[in-house]
Amino acid sequence: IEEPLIFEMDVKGRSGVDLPDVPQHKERLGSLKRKGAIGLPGLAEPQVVRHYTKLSQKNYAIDMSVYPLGSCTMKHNPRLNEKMARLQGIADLHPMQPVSTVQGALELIDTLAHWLKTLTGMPAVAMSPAAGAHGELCGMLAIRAAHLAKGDARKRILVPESAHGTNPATAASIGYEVDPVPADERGRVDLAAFKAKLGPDVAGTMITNPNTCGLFENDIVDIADAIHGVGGYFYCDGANFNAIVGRVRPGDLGVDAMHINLHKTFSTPHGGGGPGSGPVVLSAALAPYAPLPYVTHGANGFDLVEHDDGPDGPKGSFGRLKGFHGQMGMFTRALSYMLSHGADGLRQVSGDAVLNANYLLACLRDELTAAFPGTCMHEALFNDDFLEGTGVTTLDFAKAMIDEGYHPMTMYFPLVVHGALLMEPTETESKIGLDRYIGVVKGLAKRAKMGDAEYFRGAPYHTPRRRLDETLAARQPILRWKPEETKQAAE
Amino acid sequence: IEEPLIFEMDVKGRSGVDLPDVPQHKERLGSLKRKGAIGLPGLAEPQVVRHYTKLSQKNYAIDMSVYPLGSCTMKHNPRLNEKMARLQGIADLHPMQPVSTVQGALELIDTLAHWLKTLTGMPAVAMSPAAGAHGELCGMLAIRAAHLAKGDARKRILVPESAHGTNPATAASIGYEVDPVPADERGRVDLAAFKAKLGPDVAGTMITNPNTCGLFENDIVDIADAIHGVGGYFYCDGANFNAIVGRVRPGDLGVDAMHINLHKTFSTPHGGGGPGSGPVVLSAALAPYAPLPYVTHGANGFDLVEHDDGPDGPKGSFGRLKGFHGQMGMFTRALSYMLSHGADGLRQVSGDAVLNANYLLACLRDELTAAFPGTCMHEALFNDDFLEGTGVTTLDFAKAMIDEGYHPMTMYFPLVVHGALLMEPTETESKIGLDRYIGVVKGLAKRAKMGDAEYFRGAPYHTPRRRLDETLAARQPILRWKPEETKQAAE
Amino acid sequence: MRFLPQTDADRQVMLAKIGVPSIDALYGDVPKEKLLAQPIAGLTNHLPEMEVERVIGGMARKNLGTSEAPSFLGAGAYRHHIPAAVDHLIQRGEFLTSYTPYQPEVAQGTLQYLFEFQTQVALVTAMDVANASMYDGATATTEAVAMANRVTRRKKAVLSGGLHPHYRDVVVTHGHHTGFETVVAPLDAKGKEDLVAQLGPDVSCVVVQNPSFFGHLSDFTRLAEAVHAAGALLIVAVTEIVSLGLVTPPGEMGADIVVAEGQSLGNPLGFGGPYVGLFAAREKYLRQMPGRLAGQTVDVDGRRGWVLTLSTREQHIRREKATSNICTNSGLCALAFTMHLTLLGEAGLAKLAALNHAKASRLADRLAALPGVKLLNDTFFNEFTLALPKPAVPVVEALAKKRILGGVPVFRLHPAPEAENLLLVAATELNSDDDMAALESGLKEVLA
Amino acid sequence: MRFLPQTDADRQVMLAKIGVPSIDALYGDVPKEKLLAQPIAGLTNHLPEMEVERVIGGMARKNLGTSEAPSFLGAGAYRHHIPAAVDHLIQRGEFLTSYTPYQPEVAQGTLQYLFEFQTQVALVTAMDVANASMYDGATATTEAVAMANRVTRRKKAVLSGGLHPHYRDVVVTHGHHTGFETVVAPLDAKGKEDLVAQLGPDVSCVVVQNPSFFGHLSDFTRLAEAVHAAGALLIVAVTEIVSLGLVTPPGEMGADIVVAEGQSLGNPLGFGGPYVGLFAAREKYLRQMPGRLAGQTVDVDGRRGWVLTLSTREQHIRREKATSNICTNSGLCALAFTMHLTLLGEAGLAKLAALNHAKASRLADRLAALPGVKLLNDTFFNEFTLALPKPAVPVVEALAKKRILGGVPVFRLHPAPEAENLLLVAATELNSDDDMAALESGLKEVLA
Repeated sequence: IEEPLIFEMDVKGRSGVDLPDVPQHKERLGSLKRKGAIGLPGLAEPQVVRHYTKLSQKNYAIDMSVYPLGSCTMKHNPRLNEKMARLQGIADLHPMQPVSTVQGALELIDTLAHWLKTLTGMPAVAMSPAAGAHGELCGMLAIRAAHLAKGDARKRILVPESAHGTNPATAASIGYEVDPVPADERGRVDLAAFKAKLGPDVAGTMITNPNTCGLFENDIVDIADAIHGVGGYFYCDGANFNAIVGRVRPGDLGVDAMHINLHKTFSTPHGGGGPGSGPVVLSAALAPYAPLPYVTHGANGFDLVEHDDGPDGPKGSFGRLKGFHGQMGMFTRALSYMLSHGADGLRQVSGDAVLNANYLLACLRDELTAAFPGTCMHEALFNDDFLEGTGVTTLDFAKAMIDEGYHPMTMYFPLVVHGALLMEPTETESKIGLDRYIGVVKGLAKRAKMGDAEYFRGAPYHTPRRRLDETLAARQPILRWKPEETKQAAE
Repeated sequence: IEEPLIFEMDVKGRSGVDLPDVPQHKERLGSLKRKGAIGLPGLAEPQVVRHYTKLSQKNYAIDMSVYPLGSCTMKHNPRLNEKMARLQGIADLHPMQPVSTVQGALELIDTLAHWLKTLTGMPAVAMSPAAGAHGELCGMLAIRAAHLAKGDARKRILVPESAHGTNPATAASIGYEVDPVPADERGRVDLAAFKAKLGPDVAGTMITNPNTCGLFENDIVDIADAIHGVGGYFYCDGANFNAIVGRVRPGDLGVDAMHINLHKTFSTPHGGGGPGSGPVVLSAALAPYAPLPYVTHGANGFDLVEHDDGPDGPKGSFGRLKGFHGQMGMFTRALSYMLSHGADGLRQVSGDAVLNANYLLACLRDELTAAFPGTCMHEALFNDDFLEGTGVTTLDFAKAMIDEGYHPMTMYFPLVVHGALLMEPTETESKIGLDRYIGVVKGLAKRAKMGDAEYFRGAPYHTPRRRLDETLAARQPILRWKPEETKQAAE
Repeated sequence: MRFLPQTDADRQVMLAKIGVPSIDALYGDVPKEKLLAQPIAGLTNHLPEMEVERVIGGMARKNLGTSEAPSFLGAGAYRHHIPAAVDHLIQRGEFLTSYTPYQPEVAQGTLQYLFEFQTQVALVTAMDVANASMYDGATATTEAVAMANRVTRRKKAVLSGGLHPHYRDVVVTHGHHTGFETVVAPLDAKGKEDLVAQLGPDVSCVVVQNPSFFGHLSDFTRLAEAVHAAGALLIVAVTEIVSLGLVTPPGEMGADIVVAEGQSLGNPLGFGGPYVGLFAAREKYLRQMPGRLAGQTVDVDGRRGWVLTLSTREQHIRREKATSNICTNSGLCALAFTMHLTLLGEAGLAKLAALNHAKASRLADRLAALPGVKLLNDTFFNEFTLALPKPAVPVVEALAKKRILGGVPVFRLHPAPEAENLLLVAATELNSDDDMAALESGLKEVLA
Repeated sequence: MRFLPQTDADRQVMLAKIGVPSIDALYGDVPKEKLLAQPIAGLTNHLPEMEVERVIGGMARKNLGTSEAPSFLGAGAYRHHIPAAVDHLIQRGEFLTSYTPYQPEVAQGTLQYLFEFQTQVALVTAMDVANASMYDGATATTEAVAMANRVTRRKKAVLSGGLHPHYRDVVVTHGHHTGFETVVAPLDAKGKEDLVAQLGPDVSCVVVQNPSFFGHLSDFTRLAEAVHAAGALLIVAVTEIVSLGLVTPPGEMGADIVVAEGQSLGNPLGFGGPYVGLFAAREKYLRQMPGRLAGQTVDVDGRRGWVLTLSTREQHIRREKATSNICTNSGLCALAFTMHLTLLGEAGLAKLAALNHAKASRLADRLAALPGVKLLNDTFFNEFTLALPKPAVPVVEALAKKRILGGVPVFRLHPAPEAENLLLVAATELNSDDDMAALESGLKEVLA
C-alpha cells in the first residue's frame, strides 16, 4: 500500500494542533514580519497518526528480529529506559536552570560517569560528546591539546586500514595527517609495520579494539607501549566495547582516550540514525584537557563547571564541544540499563555477546568461509570465497536475507577482507533465534552454490521497494519535495 | 513470517522479569502451597517484546486506514487521551482509598457525568456499566426496578428485528420475553405493528436511534408517547449516538434510559475487543433506581455513595452491577476527548460523521445498491442486489477489500436487509481518504460485475492467513495450547 | 479542530455531491423542534491539548496516588509493578485501535494473543478451558452463577461469607432481578465457615473465594466433593491472581468454574477500572460458557491460524438465546495481563508470589505486635485481616492525613456492626521496609 | 537476568558446538593478566526494574522541573507543548529500534520521513536544500563554518556578538584546534552591531543569529550583500525555530547557510539533549555539505522511493576526505521535529509563533515597568533581555527559592562584567497569565 508524502495530503488551512487565541499585544517584529506563505502542508491529527504509523511499517527494527549488523551492536532496547528518560524532573529540566534546582540531574551524570570510569579503569570522562564520532573528535582534541601544552603540535596519526571511516575523518578534520597501518594475515594490526611508522611527529594512534574484524588485538599492550614510547597517545575506538565490558578495562591496556557509544554498548536506541551519545574516558595524561562543562562535587552538592581560561589559557579544558551539557536523555537511558544489569550482568553481557558470535561462526564456518581462523570476539567475519563462481555477490546474498525476515549483515566492511560479511548478533539473541537465523543463512548459501544467481540478483522480492537506483539518486539529486518533480517521478 | 506461540519458545528457568530476593519470613500457606509446575513458558524480555510486536503487525487498525465497520464507530483515538489516563493521581489510585484522598477523581467522574447529562438532556446517569451491553443491562434493570416498585413486574419487551443482538440477549437474560417488531419498507420501526403489540404487560421497548440501518427513526416521538401510554419505558440503544451528539438530545425525544458507548462516540480505544465503558443516562422516572455507587456533592466536597437499603429495600438503587466504581480509565479518556472538542466540536463531530456517510452513499449508490432511498445518518447501508448474478457474495466482496488495504465493512447486518453491507466512515476520515476508499469500492464492484467471481472467492490474497476454516474450529474446538495438538496442526 | 480533517471547502464540495445545501439538511428526519440550532449550552467549547492537560492534570493533582505514599490497599485490587514493556506494547496502534477480531485475516495478532491468554488462564487456574475475558471479577462471578444455573437447571446459589462483598452484591442484584435465589452466608472474618450444610437438591452452585476476602486460604477439596454429590457446581473466585504462583489452584481442588480478577497482572489500579475478568471451566461445560473464545483452526492454505469460535453461544448470533449478553469485553486488559505473565513466566510468577507472601507475612508480624491489634488469619497470601481496638474507618482517615494509605476497612464494603473494627491490610512486592515501618508507627500513633 | 535470553543450559550446548570449555576460553587473545576474573568492584549488581525506577526516580525528584514551576528559560532551549501523538509515534519500535537506513528496502519509512524533514527545513528557512540533521545548533554552526572554509578556501570566520555563546565557543574551539581564525565581535546586548567592517579578503564567513542571543531581530539583507561582495558566505543561526512562523526567514535575507536548533519542535528540554541541529544551504554548495541526505529515486520496478545519497561526501565512503566526521546524527529527534511540524502545518506554525510573540510582548510590558528594570530590545520574538539593577545570577537564585524559574542570566554563559546584570527572559505558549504575574511579583520582591 502506497503512502503519499505529507505534501501530497495538504489541505489548505487544516491543522493537527489547536491553540488558544492570540491575546492582544504590541507587535515587536520591526521590519521582520514574515511575508507570504511557507508552503507547509495542513493535515489533521488522524491523518498524521496514520501517516507515521504506515511509514513505520515499512521499516525493519530490532523489535522485529535479529539485526545482525556487524559493528553496530543492535541489541535489545529496554522500554524501562524510555520510561526513565521521560520522568518529570528529567525530561522537563531546562539546561540553564540554577544548579540548586538540578542537583538530581547532576547526580545522575556523576553516577553515570562513575560507572563509565570504573568499567574502563580510567580516571576521567568527558560527558558532552553527542555521538561516537563526536567522541573521537573530543579524544583527538584532548590529545592535540596535550601536545600543544608541551609546545609540540605533531602531525601524524596512525590508523589501521580496517578502521571505521570516522577515525581517519576525525583525525583529518583537525588537521592531522592520516597514516594507514596495514593489517597482518591474522586480521590484526601489523605490529612491525606499526612500529616502523613511529617517530617524533606521531601524535598518536586510533585503534579499534576489539577490532573491526571482530578480533582482539593481542599485541595491544605492545602497541600502547610503543606509541607511548615516542610520546604519542593511544586513542581507542570504543565502538566494540560490548565484547569486553566487565571483563577487560581499557585503562589496563594503556589506552589514553576512548569513546563509548551509549547507543551501542549501553542500549540507548539507534532511532533510525540517532541520537547517540559518546562520552570519552581519559587517562590521567589527558584528563586535564577534558572539555567543558563538567560536574564536580562542591560544598553545597554538585556543581557544574562551565567556564575556565579557555583553549588559549595556560592549562585546562580544550574548550567547548557542544551546546549545553551533553545528551542527558541518553545518559538516563544508559544509567537505567547499567543499573538493570549491574557489574555482574554487564560481565554476562559481554560473555554472551562473544558466545553468540562464536556460535554463529562455528555453525556457519563450514557453509560460508570465515575470514580468519580461530574464535572471534562479538562479531563473526566471513569473506566471499564461498560465493566464488556462483555469480552471487555479497550484496545479492545480503539482500536475499531480507525476504527471509532478517536485516542484512554488514557488507564490504572491514575493507581489509574481500566481500566481507560481518555479523554481530549481540547478547540479546536467544539460541532458538540464532538457530533459526543460522538455518536461513546456510539455506541461502546452499542455494547460491546450487547456481541460483538469478534469484539472488532479484532479491528482495517482498519489500515495499526493491533495489533502488542509487546511481540515479546521486546523479540527479532530488533532496526535497517540489510539486512537479515528485509528481513526475510518481507517475 | 511465522510467529510461534509463546509456549513454543519456552526455555526452562528463563524469565523476562527480575525480582529482588525473597526475604526471610514465616510461611503462612497452611496446606495450600502449590505442588508441581504450572506450565508457563519462560522467555526473556527481548523475545517478549518481539513476539507482541510481530503479533501486532498482523492486525489492521484505525491507525492504518479507514475502518468502515458500520455500527462500530471506529474513529480516531487521540493519544492525548492515553496520556491523561496514565497520569499519576489517576492511574495509581486505588478504588478503596479514603474519599478525602480522591477528590479529584470524583470531580472527574462528576464532570463527565455533567457532560453526558447535558449532551443527552437527561437528569441522571449511572456511571458504572463496563460496556454497551452492560449498560443495556443497567437500563433494563432500572426499568424492571421501576415496574417492581409499582408492584407490576410486566413481561414483554418490544425489540425491532433490526436491533443489535445485545438487545434481545439483555432483555432475555433478566427474564423478559422478547417480542420482535418488524421494520417497514423505509427501514424504520413499523409504527402500526409496534402499536399493535402494545399492552399492559409490555415493560418497555429497546430501540436504537439512529437505527442500525443508519436512519433516524422519524416516528420516534410517537413511539415514545405510545410506550409511555401503556406505562412502559423507552430504552434507547445509544450505539449510534455519534450521529446526533450535540444536535439532538435523546431526553427531548422521550427516552427513559440510554447507554453511551464511550468507546464509540467518545473515542476511547476499542483495544481489540475492549475494554469499553457504558454509562447510562436515565429519565426522572428511572433515576431513583440507578445502581450503586454514585457520586454526590457533600459538605466537604465530593462523596461516593456505595450502599443503600438494597434491591429489596423500599426505594433506591436496584443494587450493584460491577466491582468498584466503573471504568475510570475510560472516563478519563472520554473526558479528555470531550474537553478537546467542546460543545462546538461535538456538534461538528456528528455533522461531519453524517456528511461523510452521505458522501459515501452519494458516490457509491450508482455502482452499489443502496438499501433505502434518501439520505442516511452516520452510516451508509447497501444490499447485495448489485452482486446479483455475479457469483460474488457479500462476504467475498468484503474480503476483497482487505487486499486493497481496507478493513471490510460490516456484513450481513442489519438482518432486515439482504446481504447487507454497512459502512460507517466516522468524522475523522478526510475527503481525500474517502475518495480513495470510494475508488476502491467502485473498482471492486465493477470487477465483480465483469464476472471475476473466482478472484473474489479467493480473496484476500496478501494477508498472513486466508479464509480460515471456521467450521473446523467450531466442530473440533482447540481453545488452548497443548504440546501435541498444536504441533500436529503446525505440521 | 485538530481531530476533524474536513475543512469548510471540503464540506461544500461534498454537500454538492450529495445534493443538499447544508449539513443540517441531512437531519431532515429529526422532528424540527427537536433539532438544536446551536451548540448545547452549559459546556465549554473546544480546548487546545495543553488546556485539556491543565484541566485533567489539575484533577489528578487533587488526589493522593498510591505511588506517592506507603500504600497497603487490597480488597480485590492490588498494586504491583508493571514492566515498562507492557504499557509500551499495549499502546501499539495495531492493538490499541483495532476492533474485535471478527475478520480473522486481518486480526491474527489479536486472535493469537487471545489463544495464548486463554491457555495461560487455564494453566494458572488448572482448568480445562478459559474464555477471552470478562469485564472484571465481580461480573465474571455472576456470569458463572448464571452458567451454573443453566448447567444444573436449578436456581439457587450459595455464596460464601468469604466472598468479596462487591462480587456478592453483584450476584445478589442479578439474582433478585433475574429470578434466582441467593443464600448469603454470614461474614466469615475468621475463615471458619463450612457450607456443606447449605447444600440441597435445589442448589445450583456454591461460590467460594480463595484467598477469601479476609485473606484466608482454604482447601475446598472436601467441599467440592460434597457439592458434586449434591449435583451442584463449585465456583471458586480468585481476587488476587498472583496468589496462584504459590497457592494450590482451584482446578486441583475440584472447582467446576473459576472466576478471577486479572487486574494484578499488567493493569494499573486506575481507581477501579478497567479491569479484566478471568473465566475458566471444565471442558464439559464449554457450550454453556459465556464470552468470546479464540480457537485454533487452519486456513485455506492449510496453515495454522486462529478465529473466534463457538459464537453460536453469543448474542450477535444467538440473540435472546445467548449464554450472555456480553459483547465488548476487556481485550486490551487481557493483552496487558498476558504480556505481564509472559514476561514473568513460570519462574517469575513463582518468585513474585513468594515475594508478596514474604512481604505480607513480615508486615503481619509487625502489626500483630501492636497493642490491641489482633491478626485474624492463620493463613493468608498477601493480605490479612486485623481486628482493631476501634472502628477502622476513622483510623484509615487518620492515617491518610499522615499520607499513609493504611488498608481497607471491611466496613467500607460491608457496613455492618460486626465489620466495624476490621481492617484489611495487603502488602505486595512494591512495599519497602520503610513503607512498613511507616504504617507500623502510624498505626501505633493513631491507635494510642 | 531479564534481558539475557541464554540460560546456562543453552550456554553449555553452544560452547560444546564451538568446542571450548567456557566463555572465558573465548578471551584467549586478551593478555591473561588483563582479563578480570570477577565482576568489577565498586558497582552494584543487577537490579529489578522497580529498583531502577526507585533510584532514577529519586534523582528526578531532587530537581525542580519546568512543568512544576513558572518557567521563563530560553537562551537556546525552549519549552513548548509537544502533542501527545508525537511522543507516542516516535516510540514505535520500527522507528525507535531501527538503524541508519543504509538498506533502503527495509527502511523506506525512515527515508521518507527524512525526505519530508529535509523539505520542511528547507521551506521554513527558505533555503534550497537541507540535510537529515546534525547533533544540535552549536555543532551545526561549526560544521557550517568548516563548510564555508571549504567553499571559499579561506580560514577566517567572523562571529557576531549576538551569536549564542555556546555556539561561539564551539566554533572557537574548533578554530583553535583545527587551524582557522575566529574573530569574535563584542557582546551585542543592544542589537546594534554592524559587521561589515570586519569583512576582508581572508574572511570565509560571517556568522550571525536571528533572533540574536539577546532576542533582537535584524534584517541581514544588506550584510549579505556585503558578505557576498567580499567573497564570503553568510551563515545565519536560528536558536528558536518557532520564530520562523512569524519572522522573515534567513533564506529571504541572502543567507548561504542556515543552521538552527530544532529542539523547540517535538523535543523536550531534557536538560540540554539530545537535540537536533538543522542545516540548510544553497543548492550550489550541496556537495560541500556535511551530514546525511535522503534523496528520491526509483526502484527496479520503476516506483518512487528514497535512498541515502551523495554519500561520497561522508566518512564511511570518503574517510579522511569526508566533509565531516559525522555518522550517528539526530534521527529520532528529527522525526519528532517533523511530526510536530506536520501536525502544526502552515496555519499551526503561524499561530504558534504569533502566540509566543504575544506572550513575550505582554510579559515584556509587565517586567519593563518594574522599578530599575530596563528592556534592551526594540524588537524580539519570544525572548528579550532585561538590564537589572543588580547582578542577575543571585536574582535568579532568589527566584528559584520561590520556585520560579525566572530566566537565564547572560553571565551564566558569558562570565564577563558587562554581562553581569543582564537577564534573558523567554515566554512561550505554555506561560499562563498566572505564571507571568508570579514572575512579575517575584522579581519585584527580589529586586526590592
